[in-house]
Amino acid sequence: MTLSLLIGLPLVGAILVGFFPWEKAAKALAFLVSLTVFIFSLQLYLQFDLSNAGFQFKELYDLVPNLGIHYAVGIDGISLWLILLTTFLVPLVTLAGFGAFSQRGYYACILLLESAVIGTLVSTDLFLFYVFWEMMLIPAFFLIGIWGGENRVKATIKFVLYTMLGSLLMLVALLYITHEVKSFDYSKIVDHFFAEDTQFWCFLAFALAFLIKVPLFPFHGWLPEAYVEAPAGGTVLLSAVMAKLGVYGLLRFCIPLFPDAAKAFAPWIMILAVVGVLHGALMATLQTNFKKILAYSSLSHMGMILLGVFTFSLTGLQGGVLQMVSHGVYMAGLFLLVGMLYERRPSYEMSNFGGWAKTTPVLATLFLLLMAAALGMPGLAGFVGEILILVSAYKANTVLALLAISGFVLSAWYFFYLYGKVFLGPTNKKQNTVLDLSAREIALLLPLATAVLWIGLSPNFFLRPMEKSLQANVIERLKPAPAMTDFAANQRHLQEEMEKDKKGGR
Amino acid sequence: MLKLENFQDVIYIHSDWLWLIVALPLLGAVINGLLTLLAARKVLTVKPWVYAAVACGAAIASFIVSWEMFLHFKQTPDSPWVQELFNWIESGSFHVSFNLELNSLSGVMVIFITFLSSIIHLYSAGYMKGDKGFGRYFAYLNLFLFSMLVLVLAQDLLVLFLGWEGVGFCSYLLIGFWFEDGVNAEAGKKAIILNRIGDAGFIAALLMVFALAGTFNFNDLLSHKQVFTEATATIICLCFLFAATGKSAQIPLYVWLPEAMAGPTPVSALIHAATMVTAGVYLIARLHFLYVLAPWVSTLIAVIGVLTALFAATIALVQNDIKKVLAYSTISQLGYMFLGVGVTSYEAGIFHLITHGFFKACLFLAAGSVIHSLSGEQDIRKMGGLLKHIPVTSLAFLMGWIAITGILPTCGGFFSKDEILWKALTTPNSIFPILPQILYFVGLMTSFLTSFYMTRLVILVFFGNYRGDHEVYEHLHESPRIMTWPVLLLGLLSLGIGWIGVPVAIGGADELGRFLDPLFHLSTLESDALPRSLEPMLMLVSFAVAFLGVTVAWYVYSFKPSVSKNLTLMFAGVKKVLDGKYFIDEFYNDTVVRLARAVARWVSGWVIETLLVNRLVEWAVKGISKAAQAAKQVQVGFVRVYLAYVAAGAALLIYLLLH
Amino acid sequence: MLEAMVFYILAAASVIFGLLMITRVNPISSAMTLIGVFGALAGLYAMLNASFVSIIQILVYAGGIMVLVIFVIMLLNLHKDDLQPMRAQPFWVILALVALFGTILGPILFCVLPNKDWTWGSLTPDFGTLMMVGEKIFSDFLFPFEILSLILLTAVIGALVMAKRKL
Amino acid sequence: MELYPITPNHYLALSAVLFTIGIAGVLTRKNVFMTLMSLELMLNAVNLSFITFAKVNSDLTGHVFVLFVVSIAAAEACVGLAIVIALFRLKETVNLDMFKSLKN
Repeated sequence: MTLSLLIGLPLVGAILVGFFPWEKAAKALAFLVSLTVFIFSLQLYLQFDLSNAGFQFKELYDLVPNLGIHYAVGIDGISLWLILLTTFLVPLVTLAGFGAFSQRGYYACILLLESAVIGTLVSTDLFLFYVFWEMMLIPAFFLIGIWGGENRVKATIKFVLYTMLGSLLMLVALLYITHEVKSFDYSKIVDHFFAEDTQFWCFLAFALAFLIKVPLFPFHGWLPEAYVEAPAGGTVLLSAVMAKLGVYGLLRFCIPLFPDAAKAFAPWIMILAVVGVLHGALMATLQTNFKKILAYSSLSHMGMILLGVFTFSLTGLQGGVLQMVSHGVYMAGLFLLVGMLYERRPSYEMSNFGGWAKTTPVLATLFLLLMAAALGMPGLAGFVGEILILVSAYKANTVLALLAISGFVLSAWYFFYLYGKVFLGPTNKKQNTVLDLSAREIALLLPLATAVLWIGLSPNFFLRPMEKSLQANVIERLKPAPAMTDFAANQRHLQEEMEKDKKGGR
Repeated sequence: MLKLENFQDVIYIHSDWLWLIVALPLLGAVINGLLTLLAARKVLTVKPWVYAAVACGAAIASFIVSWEMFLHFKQTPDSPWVQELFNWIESGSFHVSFNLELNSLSGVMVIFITFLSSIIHLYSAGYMKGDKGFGRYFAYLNLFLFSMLVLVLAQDLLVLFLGWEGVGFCSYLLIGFWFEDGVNAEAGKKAIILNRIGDAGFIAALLMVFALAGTFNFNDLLSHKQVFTEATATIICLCFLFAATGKSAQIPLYVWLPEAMAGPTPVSALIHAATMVTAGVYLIARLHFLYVLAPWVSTLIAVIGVLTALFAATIALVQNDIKKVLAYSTISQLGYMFLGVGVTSYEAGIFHLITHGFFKACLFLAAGSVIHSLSGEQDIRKMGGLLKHIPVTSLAFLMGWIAITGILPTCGGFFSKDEILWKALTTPNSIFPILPQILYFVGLMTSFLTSFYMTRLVILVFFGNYRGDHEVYEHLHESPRIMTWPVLLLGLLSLGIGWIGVPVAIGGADELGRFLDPLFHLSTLESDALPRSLEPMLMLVSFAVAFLGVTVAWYVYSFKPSVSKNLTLMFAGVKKVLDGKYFIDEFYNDTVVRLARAVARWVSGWVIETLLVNRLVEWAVKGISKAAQAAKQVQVGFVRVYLAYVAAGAALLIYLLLH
Repeated sequence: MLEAMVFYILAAASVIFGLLMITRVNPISSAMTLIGVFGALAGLYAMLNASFVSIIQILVYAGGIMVLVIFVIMLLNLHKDDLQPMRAQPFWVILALVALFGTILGPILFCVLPNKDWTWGSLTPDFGTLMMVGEKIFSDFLFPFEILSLILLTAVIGALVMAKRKL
Repeated sequence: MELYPITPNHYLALSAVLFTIGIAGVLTRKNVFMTLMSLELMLNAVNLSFITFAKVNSDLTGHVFVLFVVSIAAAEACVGLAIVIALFRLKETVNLDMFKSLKN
């Protein structure tokens, strides 16, 4: 029941908040709901069976028995951390919205998004997965479209178009493979062997949907605008949570379902990932808008994660997943801080800032800490994942790994440029009225700062639960299929014969 | 290995407390950081002495603990003390545990670092008095000390990298400490970015080391060194060397150090003279077993070192900022250290590292005291005759001067510099047989230049007549005791520090060398080109050179100022080049920086982002919207017509069903 | 034989009235002809043993709904001049009929129906009586029936809300 | 299809014809009332099929369904006419061509 509650609680919360008569209390209600969800989700970790590589907390009900659609949920070591990341971030995001937004719809959307994200992460039925995947788009659409910045409409349209394009192709492929297997059940599909052509096309269709969400270079056309125009909370959810779902989809579906195609595409994706790392970093150095810098740095870091994932080695995969979690944490922190800066001075242009470390020392210190984590400072969150990814990438492809290192140098360039422009340098007079962080803001950033240190110093805590699942659910699937048993071969042969007959009959 | 039961217990207990050395400064940093933030929020008011007490307490306590441990450790220097703190990263075959190791090298370094920083912490309490960021300053300083100690005590390359990045980050914070001035913030940025460029080499080397050996642990690497061939070792060592040139301000990445003088002077003394910048030398010494496999790289280190030494010394000749002179002098002296480790004489490099740490810290602190006395004036053209006004500071500075020039045999850096030069001359080079002689000669020349510019500095600052503003003269005062006494102490120590390594050739014990020798023994090339008895002769030579440098400078600047002017006129071009610091900054700006910017702007920004990613999609979208416009004509808005569509659809359906 | 004659008369009546209905200019006359269609259909229902439904057809449709329609038409009291632009255009009507015949009706009449050989089922004498229909409604279809009442209520309230000028 | 005896097919054919007339009415007339009445005609055509099949299958469900349809038709007429009144008040016409806010 745990997982259903995790999906249902925010959903019910969203409806309650959406129709709550008192605007002010709605915020508090949303916060309470998301906090409850977080506390509840801790149970997942506490009861998680480390020795079990498969799905846990399973639930299975029939939804549409005729079509083989089930309500089937379960988590393994891969989804565990992403769920916890989501439930951890949402209360902070709701709390962060207190100053800026009073509309209850905003909070309802956030809770709805949380529900959809958790649903996506726990679904073990492809139909259910697709429903949640698409459901995610609706609140995201409203978050950017209603509470976004000046050019929100264009950004929203771009975002939705890109995403829809990917997910429609995925739907086609999904229907095709479920038609072939005659089931939407993940475990059945993953055990099924698809022909080479099927793998090729279906991998492409699935991967496109996921890679657009990540986004991988060159599918990131929607990213800068969507990240910049979305309100702080929306950007946090976009970059810290939704982007991760793309990688999650690759890990859960693309790679295990179509292992041969995945292996064939891996070098190309790795190349694109590294190009993304460099391109994102270079673009970040060009910006004058600091939210855009963060947006492009996010592109750069997501490239790094994909680089790790597509090495298909345990180290790289663990590094990738860990980096997802840490990127989620520090990017959330940075985007929240950017939102706080925006509340104090409504602009993202660096030229409007300067010397803020003097007037807002706590804000500056927290920014520096999270920025250091993003830079890959050892001992903080970003480093561990990065070094694991690089080490395994070096084994897979030396040149790409060495190129990816230059992203490390460039990140110093644009981050210190940003910090210097915004927080250092001379102050101007208007700024004396600017207030430092309030107790609420500190309270919501401290958990993030703690998490950044925790991941950086004790990554094993995070790496251990995911190890078995990655090994069994990703790496094992990539091993060449064992020779077909005679029975299976016969079956296939018969099937092919029948298909020939059918064609001949027509 | 150990015989006494009791003794084993003692060792056991001590190695278990190894973490205390690094934890104390960290604790100080955390406490000071929190206090500062709380004070900034006006939650509580903190008296400045509290910050100072916490920070100095942490540093001194760390020194006492490490001294205690070192004394015990010294009795059995062959068996390193290892403390396994925790498993840091564990993923598949990737395994890194956070271990601290006290061996003879790191032991010496820890003592050196904690002692110097204790003194500089004390000095800072006086120097920074009244500054608004008093607490912040000490928090950074303690954080730096923590990182530096982690760097030194690390048993693992990755843990070392933690310290390596940590010191770089603290250096950034401290250079830009007075960040309200944009110049300081810029200097900090430049320092950390150049360091980062070097660190890219570090990471690349890390990857290669792991791919070959599967471990980052120094001891495991040492026992698995057969996995490194000469080729791989050469590439790895090159990458590490690149990282080291970034951190230790050598050619080609040295340009950040002079600008790093924007930070408070004690910071310059501690970080940018004595400790952090020597991390590169330490790294190479720590990885001696790899470098011995790559003679090409070792040669390159020696060449880089001696070139940097000469190069920086020439620039120092014409600098007019007291701190800049010392900064270039630091670069130059770091070049000596590189020369030392480059000719595989690691103990000589470390020896010079320590003596240099003392006398350069002394010089910087004294310079800080001078600046303090002159209300912030740093231009030596506006000083002069200060000996009368601030005698204690002057005395300390003069002691540092004696130590750096080697004008007084057996004092200060005399032995260490001489050791390096001796080793440079006598260690045969298999690649360029003539190189030792060149190295020695250039080294000697640098020694002459060093004496020259240091003497110039001393004369211009402390002798002659006062040339500055009258207003400043009115306020001229000796610094408070909390500043002068540490400086004086450092001055005395820098004179005496050379005695830890008196060469055997003149009947000394060479304690440091012998202490470190077991560690480096296998990696040091035998130097049998010249008989050992020649060493005193060469000492005389280098003394003569130093003396000549001092005399010439004294003559030029004290008695015949016109000579300096004439020289300047005669070699106007040379002067211009030196004033422009060989225009290296401009060169980098015009090539590397501009190239990177151009790539970012044109390749990434225009070709890829605008054309490929955005335009292409826009065109596609335009095409689709054109098609949609055409399709839109169908939507007339009359319900009736829609019904007709339904009917048509139904007809189609019937048709399909019937066939 | 008699049955066939009655069927053809009623069928012809309903088709003719239907065609008339869609071609009248004045909605009142259309409504009248539509009532004719309903009447003919009621007769057909009766022939199909649906006595209760046929009564209801007359009562509710002819008596209720159509009266309502006529009432509204008269309420709005449109002039001839207003109605003229909305008159049926013979060209379009014929075109529509031909097109529909060709595409929908034709296939049904000539392809679907001839292939089906439905026959009348055996009926009890009380098939279609009020008693039987009532039993069916109040046993198997009780819940939908209740829902229907709700729908009617909603429709009434909705109509009130929309038609009233001010609430 | 013979003229005699009368089979279910005859009724169904009639039903189809009436339905077609209904569609033609909706398609060609601009008057709102005509559209509404044509809809009623279409509903009745369907009802006829129901009654026919009820007799074919000897099942009263068809009758019940027709009764439901009649009730729904009443509701629909009720709401539809209310809408017509409201629209007429707004636009002073019952010409469907004038009501095209669906476009754009």
